[in-house]
Amino acid sequence: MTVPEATPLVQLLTPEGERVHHPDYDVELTDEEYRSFYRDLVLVRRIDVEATALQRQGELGIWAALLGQEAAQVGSGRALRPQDFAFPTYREHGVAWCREVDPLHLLSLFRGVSNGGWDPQDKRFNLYTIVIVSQTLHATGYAMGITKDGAVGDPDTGEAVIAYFGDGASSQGDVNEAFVWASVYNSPIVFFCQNNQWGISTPTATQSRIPLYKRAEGFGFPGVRVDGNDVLASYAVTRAALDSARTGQGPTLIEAFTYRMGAHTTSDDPTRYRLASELEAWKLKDPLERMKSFLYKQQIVDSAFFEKVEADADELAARIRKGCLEMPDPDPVTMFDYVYDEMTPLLAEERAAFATYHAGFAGGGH
Amino acid sequence: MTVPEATPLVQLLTPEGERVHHPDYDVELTDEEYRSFYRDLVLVRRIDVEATALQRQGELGIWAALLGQEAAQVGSGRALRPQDFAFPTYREHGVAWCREVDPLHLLSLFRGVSNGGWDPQDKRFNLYTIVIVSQTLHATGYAMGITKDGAVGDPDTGEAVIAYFGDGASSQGDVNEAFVWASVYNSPIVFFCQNNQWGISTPTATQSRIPLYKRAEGFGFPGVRVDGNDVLASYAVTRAALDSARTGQGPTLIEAFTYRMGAHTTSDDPTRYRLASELEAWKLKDPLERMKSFLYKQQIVDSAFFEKVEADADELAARIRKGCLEMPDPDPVTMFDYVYDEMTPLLAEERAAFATYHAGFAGGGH
Amino acid sequence: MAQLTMAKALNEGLRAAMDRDDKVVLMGEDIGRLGGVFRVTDGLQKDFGEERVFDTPLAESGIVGTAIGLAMRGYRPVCEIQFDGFVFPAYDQIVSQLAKMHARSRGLVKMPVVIRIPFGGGIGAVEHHSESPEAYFAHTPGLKVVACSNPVDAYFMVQQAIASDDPIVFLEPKRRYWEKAEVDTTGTPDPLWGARVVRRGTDLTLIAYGPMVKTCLDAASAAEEDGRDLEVLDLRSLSPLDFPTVFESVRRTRRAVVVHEASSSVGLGAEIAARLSEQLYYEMEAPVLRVTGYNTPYPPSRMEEEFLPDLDRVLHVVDTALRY
Amino acid sequence: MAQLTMAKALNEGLRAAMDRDDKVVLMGEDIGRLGGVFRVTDGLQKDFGEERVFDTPLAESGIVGTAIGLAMRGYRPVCEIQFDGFVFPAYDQIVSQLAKMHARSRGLVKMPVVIRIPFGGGIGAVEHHSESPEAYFAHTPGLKVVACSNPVDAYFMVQQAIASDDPIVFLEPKRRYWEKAEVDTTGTPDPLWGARVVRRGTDLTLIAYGPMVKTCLDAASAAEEDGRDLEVLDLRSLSPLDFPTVFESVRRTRRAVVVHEASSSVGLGAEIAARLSEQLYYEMEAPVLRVTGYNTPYPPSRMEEEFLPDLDRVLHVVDTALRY
Ligand SMILES: Cc1ncc(C[n+]2csc(CCOP(=O)(O)OP(=O)(O)O)c2C)c(N)n1
Ligand SMILES: Cc1ncc(C[n+]2csc(CCOP(=O)(O)OP(=O)(O)O)c2C)c(N)n1
Ligand SMILES: [Mg+2]
Ligand SMILES: [Mg+2]
Repeated sequence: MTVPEATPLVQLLTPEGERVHHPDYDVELTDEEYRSFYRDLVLVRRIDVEATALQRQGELGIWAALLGQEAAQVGSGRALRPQDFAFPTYREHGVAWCREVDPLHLLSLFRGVSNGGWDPQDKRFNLYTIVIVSQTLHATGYAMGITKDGAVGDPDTGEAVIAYFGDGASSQGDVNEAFVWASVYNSPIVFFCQNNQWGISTPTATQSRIPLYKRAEGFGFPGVRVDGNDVLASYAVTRAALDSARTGQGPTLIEAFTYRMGAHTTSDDPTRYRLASELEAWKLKDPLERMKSFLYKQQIVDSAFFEKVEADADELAARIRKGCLEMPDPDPVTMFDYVYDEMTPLLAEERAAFATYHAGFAGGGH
Repeated sequence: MTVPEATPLVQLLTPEGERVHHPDYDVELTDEEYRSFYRDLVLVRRIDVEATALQRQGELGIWAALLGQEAAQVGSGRALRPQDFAFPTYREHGVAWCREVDPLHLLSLFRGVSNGGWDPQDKRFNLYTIVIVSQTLHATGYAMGITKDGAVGDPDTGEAVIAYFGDGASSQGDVNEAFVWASVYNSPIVFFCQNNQWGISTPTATQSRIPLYKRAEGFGFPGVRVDGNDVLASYAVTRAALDSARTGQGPTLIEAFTYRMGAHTTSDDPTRYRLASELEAWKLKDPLERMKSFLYKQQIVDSAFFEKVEADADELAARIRKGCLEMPDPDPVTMFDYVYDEMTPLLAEERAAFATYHAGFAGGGH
Repeated sequence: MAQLTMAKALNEGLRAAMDRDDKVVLMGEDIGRLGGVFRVTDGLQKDFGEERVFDTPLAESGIVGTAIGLAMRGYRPVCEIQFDGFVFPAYDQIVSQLAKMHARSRGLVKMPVVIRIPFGGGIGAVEHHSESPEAYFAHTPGLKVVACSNPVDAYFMVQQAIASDDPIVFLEPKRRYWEKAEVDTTGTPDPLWGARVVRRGTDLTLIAYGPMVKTCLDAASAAEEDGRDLEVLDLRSLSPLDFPTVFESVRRTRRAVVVHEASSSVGLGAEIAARLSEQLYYEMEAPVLRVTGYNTPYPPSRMEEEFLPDLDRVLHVVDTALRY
Repeated sequence: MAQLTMAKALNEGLRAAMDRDDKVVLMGEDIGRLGGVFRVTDGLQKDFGEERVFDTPLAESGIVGTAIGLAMRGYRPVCEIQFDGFVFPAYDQIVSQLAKMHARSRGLVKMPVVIRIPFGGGIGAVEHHSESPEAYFAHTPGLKVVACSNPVDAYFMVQQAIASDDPIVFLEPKRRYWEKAEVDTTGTPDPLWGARVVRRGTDLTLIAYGPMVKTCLDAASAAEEDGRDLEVLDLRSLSPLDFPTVFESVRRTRRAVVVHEASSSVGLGAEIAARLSEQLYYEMEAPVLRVTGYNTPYPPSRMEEEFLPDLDRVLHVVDTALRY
């Protein structure tokens, strides 16, 4: 084995909110943009906190919190252009926000009302995919289609795809097949791996003995590790990778080094497998705090700004809560309606019998 | 993308049979050993030629020739110690030979008489696996078992596993999962990829845009490319990798750069997809010829030796032919006998009905 | 009208579908220059180019997974799986993604993907090259499954499958690839989802699909000499099953035998038997019997003749059914 | 005698098997420190060490594929698949390798591998967490498939499965994990392959397994109030099926209804119906009817109560069967 090199980490903001520079990646944003990045981080966290609370109150079956991963998601999500297409896992609430998916759609999934319900083509944001890394192949196929359409090459109008997955997910065969495909067809795709250090109770070391961004080398395309708690770096690195993809330079793997500050889902109990001290250490790198410090240091905010953001967050939380509580249960007969484009006689028969049977109950039958 | 480096290739014999040296890999064999390497190459090729002929004559359903890959197989096969375990694909006739599997067993598979029929545990050579790369995970599990048994560490008695697969096979999810497992558990395994330039009609460029040995880097273990038409280099590199595995230093990927000189199988027609000139170029690198030149140059052979080897080959071919022609068809009722360790009532019932039904025919029924 | 083998008829059908709609793309292992191991795509890459007919890396999950993405992008991918036994690495993508995408998105995402699989035995092949995996797919809601049995159907059904907006597993009986028939490409095809009576008879209905249709027709001819008049039904669609046609036939003959190569246990024959005995409870005069491959793995090829249902085994069971 | 939940009974069964044979190893995602998402392996890593109870990388094909290799090395691996819907990436290794190794090697290579899968719905979960994949395995020669329905069986059956030299898919009804019963660990278990009459009755046999056994028992109790005396049969083994016991019961009751969560089409109920109507043709007084999940993907959980067979739906179909 070769001697382990120090792992390079692209960072544009230190945990203290100090702006640093990087030779390959940088961003110059307007003050307004900086503020809106922060606002997104806050709102996204608020969605998450509210959803977690609703789950605790029995309103959702389960919730997969993004707590701690806001910067990786908002940074990468905002790097997407309107024409780009994103393929999420089940935890990309921050990216969903950037794609303007109503948070209530996310809640409807975890409430058991639907499997998402937004229009993936319209939002250019696929439905959540729960089977680990299946979506990375879908994303690759979509990217192959972009190439076939000739929609790659132009730095402005060229299209690109981003596929999200986790550190645990990196072990699955399918994502490695996606790497093969994307590199062989030189597809316009960015693989965005949020290494939040854990796959449920399994540490990243059980998935790989070297940093995950290096996986790409073995398939012949570049990999880069970015500080996933740094929204500016996440934005810069993703934007560069997307631009590289859209201009025909093929795939990139981004490993966003971050931390799952909460439980895997609300069903999980992380005290069984990880030390409280680990969480404490990562709290010092909180993605919101560092952006807040940066804004202060830049002197581009005042207390009115923060109050307004908090007010927006409160309003959003209230809307989510209300929307969740008012969300109607689906009409069960609809379960027959979307199985096929062309319904089968068997389903039509079952649907009719179902309707009759339930009508019987309604009429006091049985 | 980085500028492509020149691809290093471990070679100990030039195509002209010139002995060259390599800083990391070398072998010093006795004259007797050199001769016996050559003898193996010749015998293995003869098995292959005879089987191909038998297929043409309708005695085998199909045959997957190893023509051109003798050095990669004999070199790696002879590097195995008795305690090591090999997991082949469907083309490892040369490795089978080194593991003392009777070639008639191989023929029985391609004749449709059995699925191999040798005892994998006894030969420490698994049955042929036809579903691409399934065996690489079996091999990895076996290697994990070696570690669990504490049978790793000692340079003499330590055990190791070798898993064979092809260039086409490198794209499958399973082999990449095997890489994950083997590296995470630091298992005593050598992945031996024969890059014979083709997966049926598909060139290696459709499977990877960089040399295959580099895949290992992405998983955190070493990869090396060896001249697969050089039996000494194949031997040296495999031996080193096996020793590294058996002493607890984990997995290695070897890419044996070679060429499938024949068709994919006897059912294939390579004229549809590759140029005759390519084959001609590779003929100059024929693994047997270069070993023969080497023996001559070393002055350790005389014509009597070559005559003897030819005579042995003739005898072997005759034995194979005879054995094949005399091979009895299996008794079809045995198809029920080995489905389970503990036969199910359904199968017992089917077996009985089958026997009665066929007895009826024998007695002139129906 | 031309005499075409089934392989050639499929080739012509694919060509017609590609001519009609330039979103149709073919993908799979060795389908380009080689034309596929059975030559079903012969010449298509040459004529339609490498963007529309392309060799993939060797990984079936990758094939189906990227086909799903291509479908989301507006393409109509037709995937070739080289042999039946090699579809299983793609099983997860097929049952959990391809089959469920339409329902998951409440119809917002359509999956016009066809997965062509040469299936079944009888060609003297080695392990994994003679499987009959249809039950694994027919049990899966969201998928449709069809099997052609002759060149005419092959020509039309493959086009209909490609035209459908539902994901379809398209099974091709590989041992019938080289059998010929007149194919009138100007004819009007039967609906893709309909079963078809391919021989009228009065005494018993043989229900088959794919490779076993010919076996059943041969059996019916042989039975005729013994004075038994068998009807033969080609299911054509395995999911959905066309029960109205099945019932109509069995109502007339009052007896049915299902024939397939796949093992009996929890196979298609079980479903047909269950439905027939439920729906035609008072109308049948014998239980539905099955003639199938045994409940063993497909054996080495020197035993396959005994494993596979043949004319004699079919008639043997027909005799039993007629004795009720 | 202790009151144990099914999850705890499985845990104790695993512990006993590991105590008995040090070749037994447990492997899967999050089964170590976490004890599995359902805590079935709780405490076992602590007590038996990381070599015998280990977390794997996140890849199901890798889990089953390496288990096959471990079995070749003399181990007896017990794999946990985290949820039913996640077994499909391993499907190829299960049906083409695990199931066929014994036949391929003519018995020279044994595959004492158990694949534990929490299965079925009813727990309000998201997509892929409520599947009933048993038919996909029961149709596969070379595999055996069992399902426990109560803590006592869970305790013994998991040990019997581990002791078997055949590969076994071991299905655990996840919504029954927390139901309790007295488990006498010193008792003598019934044979693993046998069905069991869990309630005697005279009018009709309800045939079920796994989660639906309790539903059927509840239905039988409710029916009693209406004067109908239902027998309930717990299949326990889905492959092989214990037909002698099924036939014995239905010969007495002359009517049968099969109940399972999986979709009906080409499901276990079809096989049982087919065999019953064949073998008990002259003895039954009604066709075998089925109460199953619909032929749709498992719906979002707010609709699962309507998707799943429940007491009312069972009784509704029982009424129909009794009207024949
Ligand atoms: C194929 C498959 N296997 C298992 C699971 C169960 N599961 C859900 S999330 C998860 C861990 C994923 O870890 P990671 O990829 O790191 O993503 P994270 O949850 O940390 O965002 C597991 C094992 C699944 N969803 N799909
Ligand atoms: C899963 C699977 N898919 C497809 C096949 C059909 N097939 C047999 S060999 C082969 C090509 C293999 O190429 P490579 O790995 O380079 O090995 P080689 O035949 O060149 O030795 C293919 C596609 C298979 N056996 N298994
Ligand atoms: Mg993670
Ligand atoms: Mg090759």
